[in-house]
Amino acid sequence: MSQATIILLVASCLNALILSSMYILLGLGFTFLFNIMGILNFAHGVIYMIGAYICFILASTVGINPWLAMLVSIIAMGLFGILLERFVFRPFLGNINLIIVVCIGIITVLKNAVSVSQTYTVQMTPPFVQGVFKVGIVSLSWERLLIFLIGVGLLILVLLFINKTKQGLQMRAVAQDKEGAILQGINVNYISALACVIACALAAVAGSLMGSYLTVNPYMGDDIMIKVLEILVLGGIGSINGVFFAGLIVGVMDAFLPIVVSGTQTQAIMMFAIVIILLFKPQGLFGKEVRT
Amino acid sequence: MGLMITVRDTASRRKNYIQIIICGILICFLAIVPLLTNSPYNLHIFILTLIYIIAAASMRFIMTSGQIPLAHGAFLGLGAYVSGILSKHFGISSWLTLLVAALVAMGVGTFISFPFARLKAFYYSMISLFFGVGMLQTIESFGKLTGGITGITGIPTLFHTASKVPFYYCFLALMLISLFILYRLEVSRIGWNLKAIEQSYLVAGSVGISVVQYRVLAVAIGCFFAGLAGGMYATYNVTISPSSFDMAATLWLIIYVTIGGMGNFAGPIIGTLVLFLLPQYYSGLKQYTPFISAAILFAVLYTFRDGLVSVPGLVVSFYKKRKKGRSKS
Amino acid sequence: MKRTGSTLLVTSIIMTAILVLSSLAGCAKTTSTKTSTTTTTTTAQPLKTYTIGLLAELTGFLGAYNTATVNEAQIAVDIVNEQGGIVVGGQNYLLKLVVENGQSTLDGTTAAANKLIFSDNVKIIIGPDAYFNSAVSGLCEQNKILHIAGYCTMQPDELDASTTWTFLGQAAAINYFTGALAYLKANYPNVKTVALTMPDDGSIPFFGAAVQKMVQDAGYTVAGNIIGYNNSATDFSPYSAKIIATGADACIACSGVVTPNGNILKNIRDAGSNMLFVICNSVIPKNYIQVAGAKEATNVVDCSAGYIGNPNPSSMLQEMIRRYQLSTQGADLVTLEYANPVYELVQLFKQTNSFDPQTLKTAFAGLTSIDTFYGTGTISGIKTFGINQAVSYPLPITTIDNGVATFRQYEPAIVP
Amino acid sequence: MIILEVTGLTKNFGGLAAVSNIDMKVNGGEVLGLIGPNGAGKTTFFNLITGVIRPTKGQVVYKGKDITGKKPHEIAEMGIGRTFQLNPLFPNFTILQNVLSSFQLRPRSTLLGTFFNTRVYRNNEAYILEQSLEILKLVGLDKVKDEMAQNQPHGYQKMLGVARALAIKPELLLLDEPIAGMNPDEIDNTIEAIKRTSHLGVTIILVEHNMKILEICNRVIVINFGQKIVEGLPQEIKENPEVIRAYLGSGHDTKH
Repeated sequence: MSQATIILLVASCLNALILSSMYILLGLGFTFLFNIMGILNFAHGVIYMIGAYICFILASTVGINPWLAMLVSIIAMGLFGILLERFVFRPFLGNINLIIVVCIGIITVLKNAVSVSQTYTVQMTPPFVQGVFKVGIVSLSWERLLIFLIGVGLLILVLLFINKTKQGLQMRAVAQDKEGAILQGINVNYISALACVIACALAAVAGSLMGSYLTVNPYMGDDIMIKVLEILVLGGIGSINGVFFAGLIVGVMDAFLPIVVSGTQTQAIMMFAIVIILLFKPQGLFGKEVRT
Repeated sequence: MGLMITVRDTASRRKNYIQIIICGILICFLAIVPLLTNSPYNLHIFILTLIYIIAAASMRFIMTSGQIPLAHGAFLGLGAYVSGILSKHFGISSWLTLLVAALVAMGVGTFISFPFARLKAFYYSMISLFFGVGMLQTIESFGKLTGGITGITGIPTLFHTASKVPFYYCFLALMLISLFILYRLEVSRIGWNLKAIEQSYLVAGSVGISVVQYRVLAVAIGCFFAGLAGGMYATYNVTISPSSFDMAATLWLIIYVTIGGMGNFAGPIIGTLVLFLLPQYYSGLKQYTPFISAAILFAVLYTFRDGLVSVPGLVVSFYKKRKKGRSKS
Repeated sequence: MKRTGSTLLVTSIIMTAILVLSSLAGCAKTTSTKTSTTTTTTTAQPLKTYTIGLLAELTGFLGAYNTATVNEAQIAVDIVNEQGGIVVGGQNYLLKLVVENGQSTLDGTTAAANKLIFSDNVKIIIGPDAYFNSAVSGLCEQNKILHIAGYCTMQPDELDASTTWTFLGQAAAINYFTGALAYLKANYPNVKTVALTMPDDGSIPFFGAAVQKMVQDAGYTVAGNIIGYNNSATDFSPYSAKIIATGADACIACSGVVTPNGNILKNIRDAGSNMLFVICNSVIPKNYIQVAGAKEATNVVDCSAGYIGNPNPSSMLQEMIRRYQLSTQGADLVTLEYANPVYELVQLFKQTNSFDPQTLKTAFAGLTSIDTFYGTGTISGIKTFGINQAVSYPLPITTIDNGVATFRQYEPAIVP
Repeated sequence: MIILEVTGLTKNFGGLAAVSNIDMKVNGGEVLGLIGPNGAGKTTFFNLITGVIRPTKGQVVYKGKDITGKKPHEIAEMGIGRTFQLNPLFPNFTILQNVLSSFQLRPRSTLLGTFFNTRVYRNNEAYILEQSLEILKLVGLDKVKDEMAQNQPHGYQKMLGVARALAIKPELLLLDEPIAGMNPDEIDNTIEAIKRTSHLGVTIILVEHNMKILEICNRVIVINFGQKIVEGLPQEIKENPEVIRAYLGSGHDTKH
């Protein structure tokens, strides 16, 4: 095996890890919302985009420190999450059609608001870190390492939150059996709000990071949206651990498929791989089977 | 008229006559639209509306069985591409390709829905969503045949005339036939069984309704008409591209159904008409048009959540209440 | 299912109302457009307006970009009007742009073109952008509408022998590539094998094939197949890794927008390779430096939109730059892809002294060169498109090293 | 004659056995009570018989045919009707529509016949209509036939469940807690209706934890923790100490 091939493989493994961490970060929030409130939040991608834009505007137009900007955008999106839960999701709980309509409304407004308000220039959040370092034979930029580290760090935090804190355990209870949780006297609205906040905050983090790694534009959320749905279904409805494996699988596919096939075929192959997996395991890799 | 008519008393039979008369008037009106508007562009909009009414109505038919077909836009696309490719690259008559498109969509829909019909309806929605996106990605990645993201242009049309009037009447006829079939299905026992399954598949099973059979049937019929609409779109619009059959397209179909009103057969028709024709008033606003559309969505959503069809009912009950109030005082 | 009857009754009344209203609105619209067109013939008003149709993707993924390019065209029109408009048949006309939105989809663009032709009744259409011409060229051919495209990706039905009414008024991907290849051939003798990359948006079988042929004709060996990337990918490093693995001396980004190209460049450098990176599309070098980062943007050859470093810009171009920067707080002009056709049209009006599309078309087709914002343009393209109706003009070659862009020279970049 | 025979029926959810190794025989025309405290696995037992869930092991034989693991609608077709303890109906249909849409099997119309509204189909529907009205009389719901099912009091909904089950002309009828949560006179009506039904020659198995049901049973089987404790005549069951323990908790007998 030639030097080039080895480098290619190692580099791709690193890519897979980095991508996975980003996907899991986004998928987690989305899955929370679905498991806890039964909501398919089609606006998740747009929330990610808005998070990126808040960070970008603060950091490059206003000119404050990017880290501070990221913090502000996280807080802002967290608050936005509370509003979202109270005024958008709660009134329509249990009716997926209405939720879809309201999500489309939000998407349309936010996307077009951004694309109308922003003049056409290349828009990019200033880098959080710079420089390159070598790992063995391949070299990696600190920027991407940072994305990976923040991703993993937040995942660990979220896991601790779910498994150790009272709210976290309540969250899992609600995710598994809502009626039961209500009977136990858990305040489902509070838990839902919490889930929304977490989802939006995580999306904001991912957005800010990707905004400095790629560029920001009003349509950056569309592709992410599909990835997130893949992760939800692949991981399995109602399971939180499933997200990690699903995210890993999607990341690996995204990192390795482009090397063998061309761009759009990657997407097609991935989709059909998932469809086939679901044909054999309809409840997802970690979901509980529900038979009629 | 199946279950409903058998339990009809004379009063509701009169209502039935009224319905027929109203529909008659409407059809007559639609028949003279080309005389009312002399701009080909307006006719173009009306023709698209006819096509999307079929799509939305067929989507609602699937939804009555409790399944949400998140690939309906993609099935539209499947129909469009099948008919487009067949008629452009293989020179098959457009009339034939319409039928083929519908049948292909039907077949694929059945194939996809079958493994999931025995599971919770939600799983079908998910798989269909993925299948939909995957199908478009495939279309995009076979550039030679489908023109990739660009799409196909120069598809042979049904009528080789510059005028759009023949298209209008032809598609009006197709729409009326499709709607008639869907309506008959809905009011017959088939439609009622679908509604029964939607309400409780356990009870439905316990009285001998085959849940799997009926769910697949619903999807098959829905996809058939989706494919038909897609074929019509391709052969009328002569250009098709994946981006107009993507997830957003499906979600917009759901919006037509929901804004119009899920509970009533007229729902998708009203919804499509409103959301298709209304934007023509403010299309002058260019890049600001989406905001108006969103505003309309929110307005309807937060005022009458059962859709526009519920408005008359609400009005009637409101006046009844006021009458009561008066008679008391 | 209670009250089905009354519900259906009233709903159908609503339906009828909507239908009536909309159709009436339709009639109203047509009549209004009628009046606007009759103004050009009645001698009531002292000053008349002539309407030109502009197809742009104001929403969708091209939204922000085309909003900018439409502004450029509007500025150009304003300048023309302020200089007294144009005189045709002894009568003074002010130009008026009517813009329709194609929503960044082929179907949307078709609908918009229909609207321009049948509802706005224009005889001249400028645009659209990207690969959407295929939706318009055929229509214009049928209805004898003069169509001046702003860009062209060599998809079928965009511009070929059968579309005699369509002109390419602005440099397209193929121009930028021609310029870059010529410069590469002349100044980098040690480059033997090149890797080609471009967005995988269906243009690979057509534009990609043409490019590959040109590269091979120029005596290079192409390493592997064309590497098509997904424009909306979250991370472009897999593609960079693939490019490096080909072991080519240089990588040519044949087309595509700034985000993917910039990121591929960045990732190639981060992965430790210093191969020559050639970019050929309209985006100005500054943006690549911004996206890739100063350290990573090095050993790059860029053939981009023409007004940068233009030694003797026309007075009109200077005026446009001034106004655009006023309106956008100092942003650079984008690509003038709609402004250039306007500029060319104005010349044609002056030459032919008529608005008749037939005359304009024959005049345009008869020309061998026409003036553009970027300098004198040659009209060519018989070998590439099968018809001699593409305007190409000298394009500036810029090299970028350690984040510093230096203007080298002008390449004729004439499409064969 | 034995109409239903269950041998070694077992269902495990994960580790614990909801139903473990139950044998029983049901004679045609009898009313068999299946009692036991909450969570004893009675409903699971019904779901196993009617094919809603598949048994882990064991088999169910109905009129000599093995129906283990068949689909619910197939089992309904063979003449086994059932009611549900919770949401026993189609909430958005009227009472009459509930019963109408429960006539799936006989008379049955073909899909095409249904679509083209053939004379056969119309005749079937007309016949179904009069049948439904009869059934509603039988269970005493004919006064409210045009009311929305979901707005009805609990007792009515339960009775509607029975009516729906009768619509498939069952030979074996499984009633899941028919009188749970009813007030005394509702209970009396229900018991009357059940008696009337059984006089039509329908075999009935009913699940209850309310001892009051015993008075109409010919035979009673007591289940606890998914196992059959005792089987016998109602009055024997009443004083059986095991049953009392099962109901009043194991702390009870230490007092003696």
